[in-house]
Amino acid sequence: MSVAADLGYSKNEIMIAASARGLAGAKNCFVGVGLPNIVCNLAQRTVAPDLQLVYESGVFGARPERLPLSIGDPTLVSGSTAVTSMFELFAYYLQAGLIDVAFLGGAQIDRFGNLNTTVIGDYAKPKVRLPGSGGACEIAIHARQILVIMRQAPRSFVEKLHFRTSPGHSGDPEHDRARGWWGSGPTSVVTDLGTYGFDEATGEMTLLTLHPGVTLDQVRESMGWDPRVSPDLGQTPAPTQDELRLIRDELDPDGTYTK
Amino acid sequence: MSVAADLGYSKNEIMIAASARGLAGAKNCFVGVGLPNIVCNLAQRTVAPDLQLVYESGVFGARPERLPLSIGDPTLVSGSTAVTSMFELFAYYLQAGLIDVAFLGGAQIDRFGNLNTTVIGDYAKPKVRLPGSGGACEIAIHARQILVIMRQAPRSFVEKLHFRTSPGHSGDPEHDRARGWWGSGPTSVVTDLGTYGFDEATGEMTLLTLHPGVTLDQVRESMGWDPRVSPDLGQTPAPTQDELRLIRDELDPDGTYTK
Amino acid sequence: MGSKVTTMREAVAELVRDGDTVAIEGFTHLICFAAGHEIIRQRRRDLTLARMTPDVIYDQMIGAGVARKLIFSWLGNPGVGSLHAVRRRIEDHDPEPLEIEEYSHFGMVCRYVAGASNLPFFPIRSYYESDIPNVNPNIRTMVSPYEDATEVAVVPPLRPDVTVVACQRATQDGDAQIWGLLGCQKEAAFAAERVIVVCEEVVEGSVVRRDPNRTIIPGVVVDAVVEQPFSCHPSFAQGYYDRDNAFYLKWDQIAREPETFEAWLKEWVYDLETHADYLEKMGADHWESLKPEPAMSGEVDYGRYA
Amino acid sequence: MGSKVTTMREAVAELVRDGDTVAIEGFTHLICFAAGHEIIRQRRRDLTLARMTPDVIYDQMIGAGVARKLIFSWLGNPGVGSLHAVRRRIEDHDPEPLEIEEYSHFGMVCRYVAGASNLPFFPIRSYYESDIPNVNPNIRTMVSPYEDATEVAVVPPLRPDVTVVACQRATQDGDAQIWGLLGCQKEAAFAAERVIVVCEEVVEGSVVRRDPNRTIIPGVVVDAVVEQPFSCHPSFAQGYYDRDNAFYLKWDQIAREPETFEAWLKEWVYDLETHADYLEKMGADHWESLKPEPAMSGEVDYGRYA
Repeated sequence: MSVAADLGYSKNEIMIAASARGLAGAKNCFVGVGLPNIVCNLAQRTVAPDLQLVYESGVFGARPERLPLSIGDPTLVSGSTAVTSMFELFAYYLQAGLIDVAFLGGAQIDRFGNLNTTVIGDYAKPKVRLPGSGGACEIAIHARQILVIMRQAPRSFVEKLHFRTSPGHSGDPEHDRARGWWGSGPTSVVTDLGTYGFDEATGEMTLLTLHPGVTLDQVRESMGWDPRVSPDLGQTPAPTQDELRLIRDELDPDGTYTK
Repeated sequence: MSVAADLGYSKNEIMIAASARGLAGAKNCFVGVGLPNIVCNLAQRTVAPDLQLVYESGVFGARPERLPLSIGDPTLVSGSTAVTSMFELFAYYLQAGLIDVAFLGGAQIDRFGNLNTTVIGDYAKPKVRLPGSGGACEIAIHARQILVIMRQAPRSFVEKLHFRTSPGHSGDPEHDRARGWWGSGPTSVVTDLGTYGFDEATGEMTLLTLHPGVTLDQVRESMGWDPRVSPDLGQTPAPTQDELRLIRDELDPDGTYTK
Repeated sequence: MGSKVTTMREAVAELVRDGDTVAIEGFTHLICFAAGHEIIRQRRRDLTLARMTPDVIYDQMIGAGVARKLIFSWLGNPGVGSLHAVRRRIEDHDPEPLEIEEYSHFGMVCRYVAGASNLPFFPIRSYYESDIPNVNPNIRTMVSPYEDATEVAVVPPLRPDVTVVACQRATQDGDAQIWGLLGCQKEAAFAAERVIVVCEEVVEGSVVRRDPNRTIIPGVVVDAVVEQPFSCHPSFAQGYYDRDNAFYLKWDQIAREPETFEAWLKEWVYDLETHADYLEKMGADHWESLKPEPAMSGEVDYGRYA
Repeated sequence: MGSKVTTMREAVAELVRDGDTVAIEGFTHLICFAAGHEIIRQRRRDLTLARMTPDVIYDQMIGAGVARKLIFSWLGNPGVGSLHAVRRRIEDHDPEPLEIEEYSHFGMVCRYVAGASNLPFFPIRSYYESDIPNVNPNIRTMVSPYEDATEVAVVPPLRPDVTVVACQRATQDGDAQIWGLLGCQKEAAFAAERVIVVCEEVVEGSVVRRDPNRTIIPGVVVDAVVEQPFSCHPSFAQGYYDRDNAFYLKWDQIAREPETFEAWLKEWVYDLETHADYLEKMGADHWESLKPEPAMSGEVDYGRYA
């Protein structure tokens, strides 16, 4: 049952609203499907009117006439401003540092924002074989900013990853991202319980706000390490009526992603 | 005055006819403008009906409605089967070994078919600054077969090049083209006096035929080294009436390249 | 040149051999399921299958036992979930293990680019601090010979024995035109030893010659041309038909159990002779329902230079 | 986003600075002479000019004294002969020396690709047994880290401060569409710090959106859009006007002597304020004579997915 049920919005809705606010002022955004797609479209209509949606499939300036079912939905192509090959997308855009912000998630995340989308268990004979990197490894390295959206639980917020698919922060300021990477790594994590930033010095995930009705104990119970908590821990602003209207009426009328 | 004037065809016409015959059976041919363009078009109509003209500008299957004035003439694009970027042309076609035959020429050639299209004199302050490599260096390395068309004279057929722009044969069978090159290097040279092949073992230019009315002494006087001569030195067949008709009526009616 | 037009059966029989490395590419768009089905039908074995995003067609092929190895960068049923047949082979070695070699998307793309360009390696700025190179020794590092001495990762060329490329239209010579998502179709085709082009329609050369910039793959690298409408179902062909999302969802159920998986293969692949049978079996109404309204590109003027 | 449309004068004044590395690309097609003339007119100095095929426009710019260095792969008046002003500077240091850095075509292309891709080097199979690396220390060699241990040449990235790209049409946001010869326009644009797009016509976004695969350069990398018909004369714009071959032949005479060269510059560049004056001075009949008959591309259907 949803901790926020009695507050008039769903867990996904506050995750979407909180994430969208994180896009304020952003320009070129690498978009996936599902939640990130809704988040970007909400941000475009609220805090980031200049947001350019760049789809991993190689589409720019998409104007989908329907909610895309995949990053390769034909509705993204018709009426877009440009289509490019995968080579050019990854080489000329992502590796060249043109992508300001991107979304990542995974089966496991550690305190430094490293992500596992490869295996649960042993690589050679895994308990669960996950999709693998896709573009995540390059996105984590080159996108200027990385926003992570994940529901949190002890099995997903872990002390030690089973596999590091895409790099977060190393925890070593001397070494960290010191090899001409464009990206500054994960900058925020939004979960169903709160929002996190990353400590400048140590690169460690730091709880910044709790969602309305959520307690610090609930957060602690839902992760595999004792989280760093910001001295001025605050509360996540609830989704506004305007945000909820946009999400429910325009962006996901069937509630596919937001129920 | 033309040595062949009294024979009813010009020096260029026998160079064109002899070169075209060298294309018998060839398929993908890298074409330049001027003589090579006429040669290819003649070959297409005679000994190489399947010849595909690939222009350095990135055009395939061109059907020019007029004699192209440059390898980038717009008449090459309209009605062609494909246009590609320069990167793809050089990477996916030439470097990948898809080009069967190409034409090269230069200000200077040596006995091993090395060519100079860069400078006459000292590189730092040359007597004559020539165009440079263009695609010649890659063409010389990757085209399966290289045909050279040059008028010969002591200043162009030299013992030692002032600059080696594109590699021919090294003269050292152990070393020669032993690094995964696709190309077998220059396979023939057609001049205004005769035709040459290259010795399998030594890679040295070897006189195969003299054009009608040309003597071995004339050849020797027109080059900077004493040429290797084939034991069965023959005579170049004169251009046929059919070849001359095609050249004069269809391919170069204004005699731009063939006078 | 003679026509390269043939049937899917002949193309697969002639060009796809046991033990080959086969790439059926297409990033969500133009994924040639019909070729995969024919390869299953002809019971090819010991294939190494390469593809950036192995999805339902590779789940079908790998579950059917045509492959011993998979080279990829993202494994899943896009927008739906897992590939159950592939997972059974990787997680449970059921019915047998599947060898895997994995990269990131950019790594896979660059392997094709290196293969297409006859380059011995291709440099990319990736894999830093990732465990991927720890499980894939083909990913190595090099240091720039210039002053910056930047360390980059390199990947080796990928040269499929056969690449299958679907496109909207092609000539009988194999000049193929694609619009919409391009994926790495061109790179995978140029990298391959043999290329099968599968098109929605074979068109006259004059159609292609009116718009040469639209040609993605030139006939010079193509061995066979197969005209097969709806060859990409349940994937899509921009402007011709939509993605059949219901099928992707249904596949998640079908593939969960070996029994239902086998039953589907028997009914929809082994018991049918050609993709035409598949189309007929699914019914004309279904195909009608997937056709979009037109959205025309407009024309440009190349000019006549006579 | 606000419109990026501006005049050539403003674009050059704002974006091209003394000492910059400037690339005006275009392989025989879409060579933006109008931008070169404006750079001469504004008397930029100490530029490093990069271009695969320096031709008449670079002869004009280099003869006019805007550049101290040239990076190139083929130097000449295509189909005609030499660039006399450039040769005077290289051969006679008249009026001053010109520093040169030369490559082969593929080397130049790959320098742009490396620049566009943020790669520290780019490998190519070239320069074997050529003297070019002996006079250009930027061309180095690397050995493949794989079993074959193949030796390849590498070139460093080229990142122009400014790239000028001409195209047939663009939106006010800079989404540029090109058909016909593509040269290395895209790579040079992505490699650059600042990009000026010069188009025959500025079109509505809807025109570009009807055919997104035709977009070669997306607005995201573009700083200024200049609408300037015939900006490429005497070069050409596919479908809009033909190459003015007579001018290329005439240039061979004009550039032979410094006096006639200077006189031409005065009459056709310095004494004119804009390219519009140049068009007017050359006369409407001339422009009419360069226009080809139409040869339309035909349309493709992207489909409407609503």
